[in-house]
Order: sequence, then structure tokens, then C-alpha cells
Amino acid sequence: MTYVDKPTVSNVVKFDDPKVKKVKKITVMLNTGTDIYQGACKKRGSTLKDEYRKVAGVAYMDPKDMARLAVGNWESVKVKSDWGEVICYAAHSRDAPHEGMIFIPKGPWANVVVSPETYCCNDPTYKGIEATVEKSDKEVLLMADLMRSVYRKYTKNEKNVDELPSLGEMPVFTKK
Amino acid sequence: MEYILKNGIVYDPTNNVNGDKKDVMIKDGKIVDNVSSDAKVLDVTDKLVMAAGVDVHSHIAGPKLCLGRLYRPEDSRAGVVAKTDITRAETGFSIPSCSATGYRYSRMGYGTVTEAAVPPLEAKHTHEEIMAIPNIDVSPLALFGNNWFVLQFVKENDLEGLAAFVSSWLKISRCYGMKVVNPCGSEAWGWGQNVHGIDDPAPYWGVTGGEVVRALTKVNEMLGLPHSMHVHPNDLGHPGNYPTTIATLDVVKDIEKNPNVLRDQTIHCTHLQFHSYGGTSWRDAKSGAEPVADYINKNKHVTCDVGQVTFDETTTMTADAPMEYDLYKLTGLKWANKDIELETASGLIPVIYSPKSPVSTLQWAIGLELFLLIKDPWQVVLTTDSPNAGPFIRYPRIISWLMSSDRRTEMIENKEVHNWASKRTSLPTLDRVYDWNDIAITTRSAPAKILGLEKRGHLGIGANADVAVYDIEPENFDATKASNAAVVEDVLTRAAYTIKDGEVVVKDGKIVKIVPSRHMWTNVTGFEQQEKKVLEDIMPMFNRYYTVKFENYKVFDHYIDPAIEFTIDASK
Amino acid sequence: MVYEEPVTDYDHIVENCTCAFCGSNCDDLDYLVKGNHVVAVRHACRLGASKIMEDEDQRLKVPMMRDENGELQEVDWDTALDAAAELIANAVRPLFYGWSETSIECMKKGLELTEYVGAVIDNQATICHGPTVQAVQNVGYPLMSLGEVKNRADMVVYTGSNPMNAHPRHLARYSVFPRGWFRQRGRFDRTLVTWDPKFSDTAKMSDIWVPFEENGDYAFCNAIRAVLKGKELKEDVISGIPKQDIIDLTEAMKNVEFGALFFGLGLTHTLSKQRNIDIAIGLVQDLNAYTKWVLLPMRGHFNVNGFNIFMAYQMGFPYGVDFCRGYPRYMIGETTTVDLLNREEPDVFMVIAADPGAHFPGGANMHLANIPVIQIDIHWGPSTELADIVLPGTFIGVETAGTSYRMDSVPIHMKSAINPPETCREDEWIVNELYERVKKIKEEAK
Amino acid sequence: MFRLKTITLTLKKFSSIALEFEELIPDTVYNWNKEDFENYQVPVGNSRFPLTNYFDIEVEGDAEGPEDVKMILEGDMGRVKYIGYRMTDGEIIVNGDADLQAGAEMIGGSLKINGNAESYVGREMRGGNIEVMGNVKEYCGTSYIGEWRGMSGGVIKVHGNAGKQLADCMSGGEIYIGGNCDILAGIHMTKGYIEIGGDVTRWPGGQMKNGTIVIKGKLSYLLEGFDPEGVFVDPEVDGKQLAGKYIKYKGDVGVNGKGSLWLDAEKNRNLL
Repeated sequence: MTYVDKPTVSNVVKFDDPKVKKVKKITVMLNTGTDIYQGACKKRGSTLKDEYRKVAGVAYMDPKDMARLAVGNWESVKVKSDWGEVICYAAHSRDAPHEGMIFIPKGPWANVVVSPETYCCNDPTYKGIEATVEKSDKEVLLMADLMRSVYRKYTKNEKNVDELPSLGEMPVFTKK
Repeated sequence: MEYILKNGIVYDPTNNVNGDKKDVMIKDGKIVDNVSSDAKVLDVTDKLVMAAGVDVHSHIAGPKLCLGRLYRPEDSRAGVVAKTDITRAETGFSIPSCSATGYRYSRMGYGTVTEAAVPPLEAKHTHEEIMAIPNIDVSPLALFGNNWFVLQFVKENDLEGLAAFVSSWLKISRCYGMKVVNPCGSEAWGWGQNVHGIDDPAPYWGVTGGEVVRALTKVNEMLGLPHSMHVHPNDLGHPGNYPTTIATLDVVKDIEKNPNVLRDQTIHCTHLQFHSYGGTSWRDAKSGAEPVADYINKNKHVTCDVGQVTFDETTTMTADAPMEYDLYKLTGLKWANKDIELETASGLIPVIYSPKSPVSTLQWAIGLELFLLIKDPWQVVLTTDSPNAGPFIRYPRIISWLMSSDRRTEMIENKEVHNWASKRTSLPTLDRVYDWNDIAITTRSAPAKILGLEKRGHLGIGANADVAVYDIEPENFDATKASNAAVVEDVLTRAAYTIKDGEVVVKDGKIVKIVPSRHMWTNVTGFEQQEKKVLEDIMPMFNRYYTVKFENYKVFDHYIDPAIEFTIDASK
Repeated sequence: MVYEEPVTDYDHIVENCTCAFCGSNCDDLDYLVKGNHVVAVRHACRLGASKIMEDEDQRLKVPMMRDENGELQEVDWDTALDAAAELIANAVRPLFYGWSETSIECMKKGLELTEYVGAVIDNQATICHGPTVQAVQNVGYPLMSLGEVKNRADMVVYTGSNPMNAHPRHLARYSVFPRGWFRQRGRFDRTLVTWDPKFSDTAKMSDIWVPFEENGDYAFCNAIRAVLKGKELKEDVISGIPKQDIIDLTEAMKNVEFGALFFGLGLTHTLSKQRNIDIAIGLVQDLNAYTKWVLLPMRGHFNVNGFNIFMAYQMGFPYGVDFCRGYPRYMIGETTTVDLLNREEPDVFMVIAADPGAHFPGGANMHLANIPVIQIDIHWGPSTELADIVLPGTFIGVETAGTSYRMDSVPIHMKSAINPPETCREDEWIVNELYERVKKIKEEAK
Repeated sequence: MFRLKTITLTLKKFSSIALEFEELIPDTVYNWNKEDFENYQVPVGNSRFPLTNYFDIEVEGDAEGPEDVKMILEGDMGRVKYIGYRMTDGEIIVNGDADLQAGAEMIGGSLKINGNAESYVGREMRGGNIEVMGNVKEYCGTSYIGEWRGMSGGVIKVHGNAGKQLADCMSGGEIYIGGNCDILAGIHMTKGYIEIGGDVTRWPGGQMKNGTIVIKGKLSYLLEGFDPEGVFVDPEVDGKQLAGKYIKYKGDVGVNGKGSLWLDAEKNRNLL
């Protein structure tokens, strides 16, 4: 079966650009939505796989913003909003330039930081969310591990969910 | 199961039974002349007994309806009824949900309803809704008046090809007959335009409405379809449109009727009220009912239904899309539109018919004029073009108006309606009243005959056992009294019994049984060779300009279960 | 991506299959079948192909239930169905969500179950085009079937939508590239316009790109409508667009023969949500006074529109319908899924042919961690990580036939090409089984 | 002689699944005694449970009609929907927050909420008075979805802030917001009077056909669809005397609207 290990992104981040001033953290407007890599991977059903975190656990950024944070393609960043924080990859946006704006394809990673508020219009706020981005040395979690650490449905009494062994890239269940 | 309806007062015009006290016997879903001793006796002594109602023109299932329900939750909310052990929840006033549609027709004693506008591309949708409607058989009519293939055949004057196209498209869409709506006008709407009169050609095609109606009527008789050409003429709802209407009826006058059909007419003009306006604008609009009725009185090749306005807040929906946009410009209410590739267009908009409004009142009065001026009740059928002029649940109220000129006079004199009723129409001068026999004709026998349904609309031996009994004693009740109008409406709204194919589905105005509605469709045989050739000829155009594959275009059998197939031999 | 030789090793081809991905419902797909597997797909886009060439590793094949340690265990169908029925029968505020990736035939059973137990039934429209439906209900809906655009349109506008990513064949099959009856030169006979803050993949190939600012949609459309009414604009720049550009664009839109506006979640998800569509519809209605204009929402799932149509004809309301009082109730923000989850009302959640775990905000999903979740789906997804009972369905349009409605409401019968895995059951069968078993429990309680 | 029946319901158990209160309005309960309430089953989700599961009930005095009734709801009614729904007379006081649809389709009488209220306060209200001491969420005084005839009468007073899309399709009555107001107040409005004491974010009067909106605070975004008609000092608007300088706009021209929008001139100098 043909599929990508990660989306194709250009790689023209100029870290040495004298015009960009290095900072630890930037404030951005976060948008989410679909994109073709996310769509293809999700509907194929490969959501446990490394591919899914590469196509949905990624923040597409403007190269200038990446330079400011000194973060390169496929390095980790922490995205934080009023509703939570999540580690995802940084990658050069195909739609750049759009300084001060990041795009995370819809998926479990985006869900952590978007707003559930519908303003009585049944549709939550998936776009135009204020967030901060900073470089991180943490690894982006695989889907199953992310779901476990965010919702803790079956690990309520676990002290430290993040130290549990990874659930991996294959379904985990006991056969008859 | 056998039944015997005892001592009812029976009105069965088809068989010249005019209010006689007699029994009606039922066996295996048919009317019979005797039943065994274990037949169940239903005592209906002195009660009004008729065949179940037949509706010749209504909009109850399909894309338009669904769009209406989807974008008018405020209308759905207006008819909410909770589920019971037998019935599912109901919603909707002017555009009821599917189950509500079946229940409400059934409660009024109706058994057969014509869905008057099916775009073949979305025929599956119509049939899906018919599957969701209980207790009434449905005869859907497919739209042909603006179909590109039809326009092409008419342009090339290829009637043979057109006939083959029609017969195969009836199979593909599983429809009962042909419908033409604002011929060439809806195609013009593809460019935001309309046509005016029957000689105004559609842009690019250079074909006129008159030519389309004539060609399709010829084909209809060539094939001998059970129902005739069913036309919604051009210029609907425009003051001064009655000459167009008469011209449309006259353009087919010389066409021979197929000898094998039950019906007498070659053309059925629907919701005639909307097509019988005089004047030049709404400022000087007046009734055009007299000339139109006069033409129909002189011409037996024509039948019509009225499309009576009922003074309700309703939803208009028609394949006459340009007309709906005109309405939008008038009222500014929320306008919906749905154009369908290579076939048709349609539009919707909520409308409020108010007795205080001069225009609404004029339309109301014109409808009644047509009922009263057309002499032969077999030529004029009761409809509201539901929901366009009003929801079908108002039929009983219309009947109360037809049966009492006192009630009509009362409405005019007590200023219940605007004075245009007397200033712009002849209604006040018409004191004719319908008796129960006339009512039976206009709501059962005539529509059944016009549709070419020999087993419906009457109680003769062998007819389908579709029967309605109403809790009223015709012999001891004066329907002409204005004060009795409310009683008539009330009683006819909730049948004492509605029997469908020999099963009691309504008792004392309540649904007691759910039976699936059947899909009525016409299967033309003896034309296979021509059909094969035509399909080969048009396939390149189909493949290039439709957005679905031909294989996925047709309506499969499982969408019309259960079905009634009307097989006709076109070679005869 | 590596180059692969075309697949030549197959038993037979099944033609004219319908794609079970987006609302374009392309019905011209050819499946190359070997054994009981689709080994290749012709004519599909990258999205469609990837869904049909599914990931076998994550295919749900057996019913599963959580054990006391919260681990999923394979169980037999009866055990799983009885447990699910028990939960539903005893629920006070059950919510049945999803439906957009299954057949109308299955929805029929689902609605009967919903009505019987007095549940809330809702679909993905509630998180995508719900605001569109609301706007339609407020101001109207001038739409068309896609062939009208293909045959007539000389201007096509996409706004808040990126079909090159979400509906890859939309431009190629319906709107921009195909040769139409009145547009024999295809792309050359049409002007393609994109209104979008981002220079999206669709904007990149457009003739005109109007990059209005984020959340500027409403004011932008309002300005165009004002210009149409002959008003002199006050500001020099509106929503980030220079005054003159707006005037020129308005003129251009007035002077086409047939214009079509397609819009997506970029409108429904930004600040003024349904009002963005509300005013866009108003704009199209205004334009019809000058020339022909139509619009259409870019629906996401192959049957998301189907559910809305099905609910409309069955119950008079399109989505978010609450039967808890015995009659249908539709109240935006009160009977809709995300609001109910935010309010922590539901006590049992059944998800069928949908993936809230992947698509609901965490704040809403948090409640799914507190209540029993029943999942009916074909793949192991984020929702499976929150599911207590998992019932494996079958793949509509590949393994099971069914009815769907395209984004423009054209009904399509999706045929099946291969047999489902023996251990899976058709969605319709599963939901009907639940209905029968719930009825049994309820009747016995009486 | 003066009669009064006081019915006090004090919350003792909070249900996260909302209770529906449309049956407990003065019109239906004026002749109920304590036992009637104790025997009453309140709708909760798809079931009904005894009212006593959730409330302590006190009933004092007697009434001949709804006008004699005073209902007091003590505690957090944040999960009690449809309080005062379609009431025609009498008085309801909520000492706490109120859930969705408070005073929806109200015809007469008065409803006072000594706390915050959820969305749909006074939806399609036809008469009577609603007073909210705290904030209201979205769609206060709005119409039902799809219905183009919204709130047609009565008065809504909110001392706090109002959420988005206040009074959608308003076609009569008066609304007073003491605090700030979010986007699109009076959208699609055709008649009636809206007065906002505080600041407004964006686009008041979008697609309004007629009616009046007065904004005494700062407006951040005005729509292009509004034409200035000059500055007026101490204008009289819909029979109400406003103090100070106001800029008057007419709109929304996008729909040939004849509505009037009044902005405090001092707070909105940038528009002068």
C-alpha cells in the first residue's frame, strides 16, 4: 500500500536571518480543519500509526515564526490555549506566508487546544483561537497514548499516565 | 378478511348509486356482491358511505418537499404530535413529515394520492419518501416539460424517438405518468429568465411551450398512457394569464385520444385557479374564470383541478422556479430554489394567504368560481395543489364552501373576506351548491377516471375495497345551511371508517392500522426496439452532461416495494 | 511516495462504484477485485483511494467489551449486543451520534430505536455544516444539482473551502474543468475565484484570490451587498480588502451568465458562524436580480447530507432531534450533541459511523470518559480508545450496498463489490438487533 | 380581597440532566396544594421522576387564578429548563442561575432571575416582564430557528452582559442590556427597541429591516450597511428621552433597511 511517512513540506526556514528576532514563545491565532494528508490517513484507518501523528499531530507554521522560535521541520513545539496544551511537530506551511497564524489539521492533537464553546450554535469553535507556541524537547505522542493521557478514561487512578508503556501502533485487545 | 358495511347511505356516481341505503361487501381487498356468514359486520346505518378519496394533484414526496421540511422548522413545529403505540410522531402543518402525510390523508378517508412532480434524476428520493408514507397508494408523475432530450426531440420533430424516450424514462423513474410544468420556462430559468405565453421559445433551444405540450400529448396518446398529459401551463400566477391557459388547452384540441384508455380527456390542466387571472397587473387584476370555464364547458378533451386557496400560512413549491423568484421579490420571505441538471428547476417560498388581503381573496374567489361555473363535475376536481394554495387537510373546509352558498354569501357580507371577492369576481352571483353526489364525483370518481384508474374511486363489483364512511346522516342533515359548514368540515376531517384494500386503517378518526403505501408505475410494452435505439442515441449526451452514471441513474426495484405495475401494450 | 507499477493482477473489475468518502459521491469508480479484496481503484482521488484501500491492521473485525482493567476483550455478538441493549434500555438521556458514513437504510432503523427509547439523534452536521442549515432556515436556499454548474457556470467561487484538499475531484468532475453543454472549452470558459484568508491549494490555482481577513467574512459580504444596492463604501479597506477590489468584484459577479458559490467550514467555524452563510445566501439572492447565481455547501461525508434529508422527511427536522418527550424537538444549542456533552447531560453515548474522539473538542470528549460509550464502526480509531463496547460494522459502498445523498441532494444507490468479513455485521443489522433487544427488555419491564 | 399563594421550591438535589419546568407555571399550578406538588412527576430526559427527589416544597395561601401566584425557586436552577414557559400571569422569582429557555414564549406576568441565565431567555416573548440581575448568554429575546417573526412584545431587562445575536428577528417589545453586548445584536430585526448600556463588539443591526438600537457605550466595528444621518443632542427615540449627543445611522442598506442605530457620540468619537 502506498502512503507517505510524513507530508512533503518545503524547507526554507532561515535561522540566520538577521531580521528575525529570536524569542522563547510566540502568540498566534490557531486554525484547525482538514487537509489532504490528514484526510487520507484518517479515513484509511491508520490512526494508531506513526503516520497519523505526522499528518495530524503537526502545527503548520510560517517559516519566519519557526525561525523566531529556532524550531525546524519535524521538531517538537508545545501549543497552549485556554483549553489545554499539546505537543506536536512544527512544519513549514504550504500556505505561507501567514505570520502569527498556525494550522493544526483536525484530529486528537488539535482537539486538546480548541474551544468546545458553541455559543448556542451547536458548532464548537475550531478556528480563530488564541494560542502560544514554544519549542519543546518532548516527543509527540502516538494517538493511543495521547487519548490515554488526555482523557484517562481507563487510567483514572494511575498516578503518572505518561510513564506507562506506550500502547504502540497496533490495536491492543485480548482475543478469545 | 370479509366485511359488510350495513345500511349506509351510499354515493357511488360511477355506478349511478345516488344516496341509496345499501350494504357494501368486501372480500380479499375487493368489493364483492356477497360474503360468507363469518364476514365482520360494521353497522353504518344512515351514515355517509363513499369510495375512498382520490387526489389527482398533490405534492407529498420528493426533493422539493424535503427541502421545504429542511428549511421550515417553524412549519414542522406547527404540527408536532407525539408518537402512540400505533403511530409514529408527526410534524408539520403545510409540509407534514412523511408519516403525518399518510395519517392525515387516511383520516380524511383518502386512499390514493398523486405526487405531481418527480425529477427523474431524484426519483429515488421520491420513492424513498413514498416508502416512508403509510396508508395511501401513490401515483408519481415524472417531469418532462423542460427535459433537454425532450426539447431536442421536439426540435427535430422526432415523435417516434420522443415516445420511446418517454416510455423508457417512465420505467427508469418508475413513474405513473407525464407532467409538464411551465414548459421551456424552467429551462429559461437556468439563465435566470422565463418564457411568456406558449409561443415564446426557450433560449438556445428555440422550442416553444406550445410545441412541447403538443408533442408530448401526441406521444401520450400514441403510447396510450392511463393518465393524460398533465399540464401546469406557462405564466402561472400572472394577472392576465388566462389567454395563455386557453391557448395551451386549445393547442392539443385536434389530437386523437387513444381508443384503449378509460379517461375521456387528452389534457388535464392542474391548479387552474392560478391560471385564470384577468387584468394586466395586481393593481387591476380581476377574475378570468368565466372565459376559462366557458372553454372547458365547450370542450370535452379537457379536465382540470382547481388549486383552491384556503387562507392559511403555507409553503408554495413548484417546478415553476421563475415564478417563485417573482414571489420572493414581492414578499421578501425566505426563498429556496433547486435547479436539476438537464431536467427541471424548482422553487419554494412560504406564503401567507390572508382573507384581509385583496389578492388572496381574489384567488380564493376565482377558485370557487371555477368549481361553480364548470357545469360538468366530472371535468373539475377538488385540490389545493397542496401545499401551494393550502394544505390538503383543508379539503373538508372547501367542501363546506361548495355545499353552502349561504356560507359563501355570509363570508362576503360579514367582511370575513376582502371586498375584491365581490368587486373583481362573479362569486356573489353564483348560488349553485354541490350535493353529496357532486362531492363524491369531484373528490373520488372524477379524479380516478381522469387518472385512468378503473378499480378506484367507485364501489362497483371488483373495485379495490378502498372505502370511506363519515359520521353524518345525509338524509337528516342540511349541508346548505351556513351554520352547518363547521359540522361538515369537522365530520369529513375524521372519517368514521377508512378502509384500505379491505383493511380498516382508520376508526372514529383515529389511525388503527398501518399498511405500506404502494408505488404505482406504468410499464409500456411493445416499444422495446425503439427504446433500445433511443438509449443508444442519447447515451453520449447523457454520459457527457449528467454528473451521475447511467447505471446509477435508474430507480431499482427495492425503492418501489410494494409496487403496482400498470402494464400497457403500446403496439395495440 | 515511491512509484508503483499499475496493478495488473486482479480477477475482475466492478464498474461505476460510488466513493464512500466526501460529499462529492463520485459514482464512476472502478474497483479491481482479487479474491475478496479490492486491490486497486480507478478514477478515485487520493482520499477516495486511500479509504477504499483500507488499512487492514486497524479494521474492526470482532465485537469487543472492556474488562475490569479497562482493556478491550473479544466477545461474541450476543454478549456485546445484550450489554449494549441493556445500557440503552436503562438510559435516561441517551444520545445516538454519527450516521453520516452509513446508509439511509441503517438510519431508518436508528430512528426507530431513537423514537422508541426517547433518545437524541444527531449527525456530523452538528460539528460541520449545522450553521449552514440554520442559515438556510433563516433566509432560504438557492441551490442546484452539480450538473447545472458543469453545463452552465462561467464563474465559480469557493469560500472558506479548500476542495483541492477536502474534495479533490470537485473541480475536475463538477465545477471548473469539465466541458459542459454551454461551456465546451471547460476551464477556459470559467473564472475561478477563491475567497480565503489563506493562500490555499485552491487559491493557488484560481484566477482571482480574495484574501479577506480571518473573521472578516460577514463584513465583507455585507459590503458587497451594500455595493449592489448602489452604496458608496465609507472605509477604504473592508475586512482587509481594498474598497476598489470589492467594487470590481461585485461588478464581475453581476456580469456573468451563471455564477456558483461553494462554501465550506471556513465560514461555519469562524466568529459569526451561521451568520456568515446567512449573509452569503442573501448576497446570492440579491445577485439573482441581475443574473443567475446559485450556491452549495461543500458537505464533508458521503452521507452527511443524506442524514439531514432523511431526518427532514421522516421527522421534519434535519439534525439534533430530541425525542425524550415522545415527540421530536429541534432546538439549536439545547438538543445538539456538543452542547449536551458540554453540559454533561448524556448518560449513554452511541457513536455509529463517526469518530468524535478524533473530531470533538477535548472539552466535549471529556464527558465521554465519564459515561458508557458504544461504538459501531469499521476501523479502530480515537473513539475506540474511549469505547466500552465495540461493534464491528461493514463498509458501505464496498462491502454493503446502500443509499446516500450527494452534497447537492442527488440520491445515489451505492452498490457493493465484495463480501464483508464473516465476523462483521452490517450496520443496519446491528442497529436493528439493538432495537429488538431493547424492545424485549422494555416490554418485560412493563 | 387581596389573595396571594406563595409556592417555594428549594433545590435539594442537583441533576446534571436538565429538569423541564414548562408544566410548573402559575397557569397550571395556581390551584395545586402541597400534595399535588408532591405527587407531581417532573420530566427529566426520557423519564419522569417525583419533584420531591429534587425539591423541598412549601405552599402558603391560596389563589383563584395565576395572577395570585408567586413562585419562588431557591438554589441553582442551572439545570432547570423552560422556567416560566408560556406563562400568562403571576410571578416567578429564581434565587440563583436559570437554565435554557427561561421565559420563552412568555405571554404575561413577571419572571425575575437573581443570577445569570443561559441562552434563549424570552425567546419569542409576546408580553410580560423578564428581569435578569446577572448576565444572559446567546439568543436573548430571539426567534425560533427559521421563524422570521421573533419577540413581539413585553420587556426584557438584563443588568449584566448579553451574549451573541441578541434579539434575532425581533419584531416588537423592548430589551435593555445594562452591560456589554457581543456580536450582531438585533440581526434581522424588523421592529422593537434595543438599548445597550455598555460596549458592543461587532456589527449591531446586521440585515435589520426596521426597529431601533441604541448603544451608549463604545462600538468596535460598524457595518458598511449603515449610513450616517447626523448628530443629535438629547434625541427622543421611540418616545424615550436620551441624554447627550448621539450619532444616528440608517440601515441595513444591504436589505433596504429603514432601521435606526444610535451611537453615543462621545464614546464613539472616531466615527464623528
